[in-house]
Amino acid sequence: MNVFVGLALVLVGVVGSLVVVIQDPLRQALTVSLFGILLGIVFFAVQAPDVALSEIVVGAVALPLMILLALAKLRGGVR
Amino acid sequence: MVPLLVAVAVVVLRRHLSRRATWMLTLATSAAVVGLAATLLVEVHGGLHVYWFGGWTPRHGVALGVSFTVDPFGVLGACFAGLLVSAVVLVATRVEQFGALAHALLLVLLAAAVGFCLTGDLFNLFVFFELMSVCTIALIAVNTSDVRSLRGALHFAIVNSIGAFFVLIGIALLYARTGALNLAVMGQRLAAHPADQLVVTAFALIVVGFLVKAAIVPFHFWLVDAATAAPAPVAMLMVGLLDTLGLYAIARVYWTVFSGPLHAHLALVQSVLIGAGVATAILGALLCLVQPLATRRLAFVSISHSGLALIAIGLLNPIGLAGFGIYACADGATKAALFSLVRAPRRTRGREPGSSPGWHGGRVGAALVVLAAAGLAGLPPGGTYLAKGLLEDGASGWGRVLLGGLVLVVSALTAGAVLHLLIGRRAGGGTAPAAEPAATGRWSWPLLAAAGLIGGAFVLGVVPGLGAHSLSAATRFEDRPVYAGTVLGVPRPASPTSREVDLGVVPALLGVAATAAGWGLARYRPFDSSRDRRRPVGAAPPVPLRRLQQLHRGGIGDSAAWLTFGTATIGAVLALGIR
Amino acid sequence: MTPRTRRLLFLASAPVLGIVVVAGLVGLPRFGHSTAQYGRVLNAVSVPERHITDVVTAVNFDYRGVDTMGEEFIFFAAVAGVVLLLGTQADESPGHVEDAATGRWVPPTSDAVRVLGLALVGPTVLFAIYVIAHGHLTPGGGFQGGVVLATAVLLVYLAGEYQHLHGLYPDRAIEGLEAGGAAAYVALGIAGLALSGSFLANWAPLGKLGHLNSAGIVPILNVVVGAEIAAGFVLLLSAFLHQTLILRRHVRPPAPVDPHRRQP
Amino acid sequence: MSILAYGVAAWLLLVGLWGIVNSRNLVHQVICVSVVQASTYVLLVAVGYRSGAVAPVFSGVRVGTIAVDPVVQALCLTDVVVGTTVTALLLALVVQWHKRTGSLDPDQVDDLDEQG
Repeated sequence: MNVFVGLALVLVGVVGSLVVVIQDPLRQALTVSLFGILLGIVFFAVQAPDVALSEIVVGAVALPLMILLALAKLRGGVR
Repeated sequence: MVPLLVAVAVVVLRRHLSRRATWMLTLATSAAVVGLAATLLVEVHGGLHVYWFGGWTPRHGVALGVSFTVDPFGVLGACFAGLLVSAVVLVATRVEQFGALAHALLLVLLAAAVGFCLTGDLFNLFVFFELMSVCTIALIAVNTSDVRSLRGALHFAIVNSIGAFFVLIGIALLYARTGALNLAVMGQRLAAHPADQLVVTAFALIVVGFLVKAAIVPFHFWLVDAATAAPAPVAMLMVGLLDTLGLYAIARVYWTVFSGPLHAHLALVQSVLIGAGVATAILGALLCLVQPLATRRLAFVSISHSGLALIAIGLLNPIGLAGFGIYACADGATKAALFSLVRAPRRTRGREPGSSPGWHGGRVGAALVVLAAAGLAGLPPGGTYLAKGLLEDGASGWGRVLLGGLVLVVSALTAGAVLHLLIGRRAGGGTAPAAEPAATGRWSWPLLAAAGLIGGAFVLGVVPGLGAHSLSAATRFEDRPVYAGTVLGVPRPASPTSREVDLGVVPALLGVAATAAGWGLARYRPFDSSRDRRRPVGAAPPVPLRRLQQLHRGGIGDSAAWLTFGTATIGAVLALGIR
Repeated sequence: MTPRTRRLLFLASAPVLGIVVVAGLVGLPRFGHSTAQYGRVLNAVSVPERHITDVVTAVNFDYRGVDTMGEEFIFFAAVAGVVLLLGTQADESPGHVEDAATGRWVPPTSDAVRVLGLALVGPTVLFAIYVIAHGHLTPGGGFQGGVVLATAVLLVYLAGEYQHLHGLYPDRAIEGLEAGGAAAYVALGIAGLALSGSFLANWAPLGKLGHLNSAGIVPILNVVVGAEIAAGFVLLLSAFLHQTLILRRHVRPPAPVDPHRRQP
Repeated sequence: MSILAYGVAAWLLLVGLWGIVNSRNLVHQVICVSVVQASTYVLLVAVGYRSGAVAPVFSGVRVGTIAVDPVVQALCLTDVVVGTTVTALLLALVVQWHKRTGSLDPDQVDDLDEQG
């Protein structure tokens, strides 16, 4: 169990850094989605199902969706 | 009683009303908040009132719920918030973008400010803190077509979010240590042990989080951006209310939570807070001299005065705190009034700005600006005079002399900068100040609000016994055992304090001197204005100042870098000193 | 500051900040050894006293209900801000995607997507209602359920075409639902003040432990919050959709201030 | 294990700050803000964890079983909501800013400040 938590935490750290390092917002949005899912897994693993649920619906779905929509707008606007 | 404030504010969220009705309703609500807060002030005069939401009174020393812990200082803050928001509503009649939604946001902001002042729970404090931020962000950007205010809103939002995360990390640390979120309980648990690194880090992070809100150097960059560009009513809120509340939160958290373990290191904490305050006061005072843009100049003036207020808190004694209370109200009101008087910059490219006067309201407006400048300088009988007197009284020995000198210089410089807005225009603005036709000499609502704020600031100085009352309230504010005892239902008698406040003549003289110096500065020193083409040689500010000014033209990234730097510095100084 | 000096400033101070923070974190109890008294007490009392099996919900809606009220208003204020920002501006007008200046052709939604989308709406709504209704019993609650409910609405958008369906969801009604949710929270609080003597105090019968209609006002609060969050998220997402799919500006954006910075 | 959990929180904080400081794109910057926020989630939840304990949901579990701390989870939940809404607001600001200026550069300075 502990190994699992540890692994998930390391992954969160790595993917979090990736989110920051990736400069292209489009790919970043997809990474954020992954980041949200990983955070959700960590929260499940440390017995926080409520937080995990909300992190997954928000961090992995709603937030990237908003980013993508914003990006679509921004791309459309630049001529 | 208390939650009614919140509730009343919410009624107006139903926003299918005409503009006028919305306006009246908003005004009535904020006035009602003032009334309720005033009643509450009379009621709590004797001591603390504790209110447990949901009826969750503590059991065996564990606070189950969230409490509002109402003391005179907090209620004063709530009362002030209500007054300021009323004034803002009046001023907002001039801003056409201020629709029903903005009024609703304004009321939510007011409710948050009231909650912020009264709450006795650290996480609840954080929630209201965030609520204020979010409302402000939305309000800054009310004028969605103005690029500058959008940028200001972004800057504000990002920097203040980082500050809020710092506060939250501090809360998590403290919760893990004390197992509580109620300020009183936390303070009690922490007092049992000497300060260690966890406490220091938590303190540093929480203080920085609130300093960001208070726009203290080096966390002040957002205010320059946001207050310069925001619509006047919102700028009033930022300089009048938000920075004051940020400082209030520092005092509140220090005295209820940290004063136990950190008391042994009083001198260190003092020097950190006062150091930041002095830096802020000086930097703001210097830079406000070289700003050609009126609102930007006022932003630096208000940064400078926040620094003075932080010094008052940083003295960490009742006299300083009493001074802070009065100063925050009087000075905050004056600064807000100035923002409502001065005309916001418009996006006129190519055209020489300054063809219309830089203030609203013709002659009356000009007179009000002069009065406000005098108030900033601390001219007796203004409220600021009383406050500055207390501030100087709070220090001792050499510190007192130095502080007096600092206050004198800063007051003179800022007052001069404000006065110069008038005189500089008249002398060198090119065109004569043709007052706008509509409002010449007539009392419009915004003008009335500004007059009320400035007048109120002056009246504060002559209320008999205000100093003594404030002092006894401050003494109670700083008495952690009594606070904790009351919250947890084990009341202890407060040590009686009756001390007369006798300031003597020195502060009055200083106030007069500062006003005179400010006037002279504005009149004769050609420190301004790269715009004034007739004086090209004297126009350029000295090189170091220009360097400094350059620093304030950076982006959001700069702000974040300075935020990191400031946090690291404060954290390291505290950590090394306490080790 | 140039980016270089800024980076130097950050790199010089970040390690110090890191050391300060880590030094503070070292003082925490070891991971997995939380001893916080508040949490322990609440774990012990919430089931017998409040008939709530999900203690997190108990904390959010009962013991610390005021925090959640503040949170609802943060949400409300943010949605108001987004609606304010992304609403139709004076110099914009609704147009069709087809005439977008980028010249992109938007493919019509395929039938498979439509059928799948519509087929998923039912289960999603059902699931959302389940999550909201069981907030006090199992993980989940008004917030999580509300977001799921909002995605159900989004599925409808996906299945149809946003431009055509937009009229089906009158913004005004959704806004009303959102504001109503926030106001109802406060109203429930005042009801507590009137009926039980303090704001947000419970006044409904606690019911039988583990039953759906137990735990006093907590489920009601959950429903209210769920409605507000769902409506708010629909507003948020449709504000962004609106921007992306419908609005076209009449005029070109003003030239950037610095010509060197102009985007390609 | 301790080091790992708390370390990840501190790491996310610093990395996120680095991203904000060095960002060349406002959307990127806003996402970095949410990374910093994630560090507070991790810290909050980690602070309340007890190894071997169950989740604080007592349906089907005997009352009195050792459970992890519900308070921090509640705080974290509030934090998630707050974070999402703030991010949404920020993105809306970015969209609007881009519409008005055609730029996404967080450092673009308006020269109006100088001319007054």
